[in-house]
Amino acid sequence: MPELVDYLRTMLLIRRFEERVDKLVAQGFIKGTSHLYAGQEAVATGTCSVLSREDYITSTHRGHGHFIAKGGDVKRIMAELFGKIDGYCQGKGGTQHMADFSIGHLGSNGITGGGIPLATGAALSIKMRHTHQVVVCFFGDGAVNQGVFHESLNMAALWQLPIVYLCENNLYAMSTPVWEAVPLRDLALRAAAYNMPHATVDGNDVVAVREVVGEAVDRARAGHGPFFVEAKTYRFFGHSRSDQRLYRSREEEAQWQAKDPILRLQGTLLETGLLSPEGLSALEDEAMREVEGAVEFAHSSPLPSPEAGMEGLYVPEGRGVLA
Amino acid sequence: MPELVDYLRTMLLIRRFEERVDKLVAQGFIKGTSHLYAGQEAVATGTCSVLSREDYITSTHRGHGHFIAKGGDVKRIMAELFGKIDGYCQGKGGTQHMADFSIGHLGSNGITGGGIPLATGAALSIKMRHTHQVVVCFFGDGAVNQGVFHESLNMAALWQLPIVYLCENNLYAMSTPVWEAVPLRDLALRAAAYNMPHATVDGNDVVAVREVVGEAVDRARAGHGPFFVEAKTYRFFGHSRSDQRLYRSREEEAQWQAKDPILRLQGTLLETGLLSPEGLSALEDEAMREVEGAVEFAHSSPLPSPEAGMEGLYVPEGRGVLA
Amino acid sequence: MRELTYWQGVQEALTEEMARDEMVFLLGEDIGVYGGAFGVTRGMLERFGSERVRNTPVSEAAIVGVALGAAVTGMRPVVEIMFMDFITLAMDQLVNHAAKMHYIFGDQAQVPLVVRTPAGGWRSYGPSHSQSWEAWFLHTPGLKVVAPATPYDAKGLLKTAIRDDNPVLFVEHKLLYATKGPVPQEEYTVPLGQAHIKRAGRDVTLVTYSYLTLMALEVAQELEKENIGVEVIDLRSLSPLDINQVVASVKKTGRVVIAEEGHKTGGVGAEVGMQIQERAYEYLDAPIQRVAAKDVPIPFSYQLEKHILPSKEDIYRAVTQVMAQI
Amino acid sequence: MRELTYWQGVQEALTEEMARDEMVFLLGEDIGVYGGAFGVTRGMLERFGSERVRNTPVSEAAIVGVALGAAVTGMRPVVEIMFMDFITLAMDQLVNHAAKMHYIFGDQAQVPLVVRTPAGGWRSYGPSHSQSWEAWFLHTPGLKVVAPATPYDAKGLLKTAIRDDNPVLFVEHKLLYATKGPVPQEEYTVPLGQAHIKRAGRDVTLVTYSYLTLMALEVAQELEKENIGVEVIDLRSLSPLDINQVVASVKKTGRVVIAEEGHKTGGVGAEVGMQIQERAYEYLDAPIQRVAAKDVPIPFSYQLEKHILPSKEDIYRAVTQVMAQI
Ligand SMILES: Cc1ncc(C[n+]2csc(CCOP(=O)(O)OP(=O)(O)O)c2C)c(N)n1
Ligand SMILES: Cc1ncc(C[n+]2csc(CCOP(=O)(O)OP(=O)(O)O)c2C)c(N)n1
Ligand SMILES: [Mg+2]
Ligand SMILES: [Mg+2]
Repeated sequence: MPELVDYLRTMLLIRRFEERVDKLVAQGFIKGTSHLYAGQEAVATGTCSVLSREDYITSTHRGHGHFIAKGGDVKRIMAELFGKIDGYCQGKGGTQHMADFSIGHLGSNGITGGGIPLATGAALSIKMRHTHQVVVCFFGDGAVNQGVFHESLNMAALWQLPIVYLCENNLYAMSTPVWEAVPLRDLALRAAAYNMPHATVDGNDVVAVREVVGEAVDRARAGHGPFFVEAKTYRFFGHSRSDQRLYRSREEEAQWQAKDPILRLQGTLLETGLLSPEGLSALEDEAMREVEGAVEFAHSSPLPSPEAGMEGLYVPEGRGVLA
Repeated sequence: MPELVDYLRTMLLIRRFEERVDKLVAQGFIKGTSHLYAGQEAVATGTCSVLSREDYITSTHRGHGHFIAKGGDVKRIMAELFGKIDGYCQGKGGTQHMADFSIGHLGSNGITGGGIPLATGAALSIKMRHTHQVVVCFFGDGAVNQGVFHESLNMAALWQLPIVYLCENNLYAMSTPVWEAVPLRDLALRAAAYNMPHATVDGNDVVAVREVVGEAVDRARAGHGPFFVEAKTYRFFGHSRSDQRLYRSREEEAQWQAKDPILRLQGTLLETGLLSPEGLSALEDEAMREVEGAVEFAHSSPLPSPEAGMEGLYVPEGRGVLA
Repeated sequence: MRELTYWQGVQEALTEEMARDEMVFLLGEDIGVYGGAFGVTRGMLERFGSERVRNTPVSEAAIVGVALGAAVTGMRPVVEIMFMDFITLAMDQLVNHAAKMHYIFGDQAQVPLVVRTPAGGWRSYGPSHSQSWEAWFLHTPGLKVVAPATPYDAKGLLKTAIRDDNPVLFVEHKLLYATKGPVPQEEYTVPLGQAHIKRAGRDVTLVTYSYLTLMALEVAQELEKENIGVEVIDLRSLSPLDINQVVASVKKTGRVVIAEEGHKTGGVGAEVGMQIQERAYEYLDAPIQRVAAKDVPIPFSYQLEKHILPSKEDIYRAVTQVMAQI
Repeated sequence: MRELTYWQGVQEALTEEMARDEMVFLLGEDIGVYGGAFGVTRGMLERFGSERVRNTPVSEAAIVGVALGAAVTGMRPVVEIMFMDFITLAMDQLVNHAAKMHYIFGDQAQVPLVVRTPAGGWRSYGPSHSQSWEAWFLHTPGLKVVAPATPYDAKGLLKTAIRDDNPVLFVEHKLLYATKGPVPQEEYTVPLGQAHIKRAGRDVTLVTYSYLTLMALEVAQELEKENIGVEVIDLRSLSPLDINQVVASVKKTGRVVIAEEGHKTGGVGAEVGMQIQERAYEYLDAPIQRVAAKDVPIPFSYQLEKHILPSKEDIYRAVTQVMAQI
């Protein structure tokens, strides 16, 4: 499976990106906050590997991984985190609000669960426009407790929309363990309330993710309606910048570090000879270079002019409709 | 079971009340709208029969039956529908917003699903105050599609609150058949998403309702947490005043008329000799008289003074807290 | 000219736009067989089918959010929220999502979303079915807010709203649905953001919108007898707000009354009044007067409700007061 | 006197009231071990236990609704909504339920519910974590709205809010949490509905609240050098609104600037301005000036954000402008 090397490339890129962002936040180059995806790379990578450019995703506050896996330009992502004009949203959105519709990325989202109806509506639109797209809606274990989660999944099931709900269960919503927020062992069971087929997958195994999501996407594309995937995973960093991680133990963290999806994939690739140690180094270097290139790009991109914030509130009249 | 006669008394009272309201609305004595409970009497009656005065209920837009079954004063209910000062809320609330906290009735509710978190909070309060009360939260098949339904049941299950969620599935939310709004045969399955025990019961059989709800209430009172009951039933009138019932067939209505919970209970009582035909007539007369008394009371109660609407926005300072 | 009711005007706009553009579709509770709580979409299911006249579960937040998702991916949804009181349930999707998406994401994101909703009281519908919350949305950048008073404006503005690539909150009024007025057979649209002088007058400017426009016109007619010339300006759109036309009138009259159905404190009148004060201060001959609902919930009993809601007497009094001041 | 930070003032109020009345408890996301997103409740879980410092799932609507249910049945819940931006999700429970329950049900229903929430920008938190929506609630009868600017007021007002039998929206400000000020050791409370003159002045009345009070005081100090005496009034409560103190000041100065962090159109300044205009029209020597956030979403990039939000320069300019007019 030569595409495994591509997956590793993507996952390394995400990992290095997030590690770098962590530093840049600490250094004050990136302001505000930032929710890092490190540890969960297999989910976005495995999932987006079965999507085409035309397929849609919706993302979350923890969205850099989704964006990169969907084919986003790390330069423009980084520039957005810097609040610069070459960022995806010219600095208006920042980490929690960026999008690239041209690759089917309908936006990260600062409102927990806020993207779920949006994704569902995109799926309705696909169905009504009779295209062959599919939507993947990413969200976390915390988002399944929001009312719109419920309302949206119900509609998707009723109307048999082409959408895969991808719940990344990383055991915590901010500091709240999933077992204190959901009285179920498997979040996937939530889908039963909508008569929606569902599966739970090891979110640290990129191949397993690809397989489960691949089937779900195929079903959806074939017109067989929505699917719910729970990917069990873990975030390596704290929730956000200010998090001291008092709510989880260093032991637990170590256990999950041992299940690092990147190490796992590297291991497989090295063992099976699909990748040589040199090849791995090269990939590592490549990721590093790309991230550094993004940082340079972001540094040198100009800040928006203050007045730019006053522009673009409305779509001007007479503009055509996006098809 | 001599209490069966009491149930019949309550059910007849509700039925006659609703039939009378229907006329009064048509005649313009009751303004606005009105959602009639006729057909569903066994649910409220069976349910409230296992509750004490101290137990709480929350009700809905279709709430007269709940109110009467919980021990509400039909005179004051009717006066409220008339918008008169002797109504439960001095005419401020009307049919969709009336309450009698002294009998544990925390209010009907014009917002579909709006009472569900309220009920859940009352259950939390019971748990924190260590009383032995229980809450029954009434809502319809339409309300299970609201976000707060989901959020509230999740909390109740997590915190093992003393509450019974009583879903009256009368097949329609306004004009929308439940099968076009929920992709499940049994709404009770929704409870599985919260790991909450559940049961479906024939809502036109007062004894069955009493039994199922009785057990659920006992469990809750004993500290074993929430329970979800789906009572399958049917409303005989249209959704509200303006409803032409285009969305359902006259055949379907006839089928359900044949399952009239009152006729059914009357039949049992007459067959088993618990009630004589004369006894039944007496009960009928009693219900009629009580309703007529309520109508007279409402007619003769004064309208509020226009200025009364400006009073009572805030609880004045220095007032004690309700215990 | 042909006369239509207001609801017919709304329906014609929907029908024409659906016929014109197959991306336009309807989404809402009981809009199918039932035709919506106020019958505005009656008959449309038969004509356009259940895909395009899409009945939803009772899920206001997702209705708006799903429509938004459809809008940014090429459809042109028109949502019906059964009562404006229920918009509270969809606030997050409207305010944090729909209103901001184009501003943040730029040209890639267009939001041709219309949310229609009936507001207003005098129907004894009680505290959760009688409210007028448009002032909240005036305060929400990125949303357009429209509230027509006549069948003509309802049709013309709704057509424009549907063609607009920005989210529009389209506020109808329960008491207007049955009112009649001339509506041309030929195609026309009314631009958003233009107030309309419904009656000219030289003495006092009476600014209003939606149902209160009718009340204002009646009061103006009465005051005519007392030789007071009332210029009645129907704002039609609250956002964008056509303050220029209002200010031009004030420069002529020097006296202003603003009448709205929402609660007084923090209402539309506060904003319109301040803008007048900012732009025509030196032209004012008397303090601006506001007429609005009192600051309590809308009670059920008709006796109470009509006292809480603004009345013709209130408008009359405000105009005579503003005229009495030197 | 002892100095505390604003967050400590808030926490002391919570702690003292929880110690005083066992019916008081906290409800919110991550308020336990994490101590809340801004650390306001840090350490409280240890002291009061998880029953009374109750971590919730991410479910804003139910958090407020459940708290309401607890409130009307004898408890005194204090909710934390992590960012004011998320109040949109709880609007229905706040507006259609909490705010109306006592009015409709009468004396049987008391609603001792406090909803605390941090508002405001300048933290580069982006469009969904920087907003100030208090104007909406000024327009919502039945809610009290408080927005203190100092540690002293934060503590004293929160204690009063918790003891109040009505629902109170208690708006904190992210930038204030770390600010320090004197807070007495002894028990005290600050009444709701009383503005506070934070600085006396004879030339112009500068009305504001929350974080902008600090900016206003700095501007006032600067203007002192130019011999302009600025009276800074911190409203503290927006609802009830202490318009009397504002009007008294205006009658003295004849000139008014109102500064707020929310969006200008339909904001708090519109209402306060109109009330001044209604009550002190003849005392005004110049049009009332408003300073507020511009009418676009709050962008992420600091460069943009600070341009959109009101600045000291904006206030300065408004004051000098209002002084320049004859
Ligand atoms: C409506 C809303 N409520 C609360 C928050 C604050 N918040 C940000 S992320 C988060 C936890 C989300 O948890 P989860 O969905 O599991 O995603 P994860 O952070 O684990 O990726 C919370 C509560 C928010 N952003 N939006
Ligand atoms: C939030 C909200 N949305 C919509 C409505 C309009 N509405 C009133 S009753 C109703 C249907 C409720 O159906 P269900 O819960 O099954 O109760 P039933 O009427 O069948 O008793 C609807 C949609 C409302 N009152 N509140
Ligand atoms: Mg998580
Ligand atoms: Mg029903």
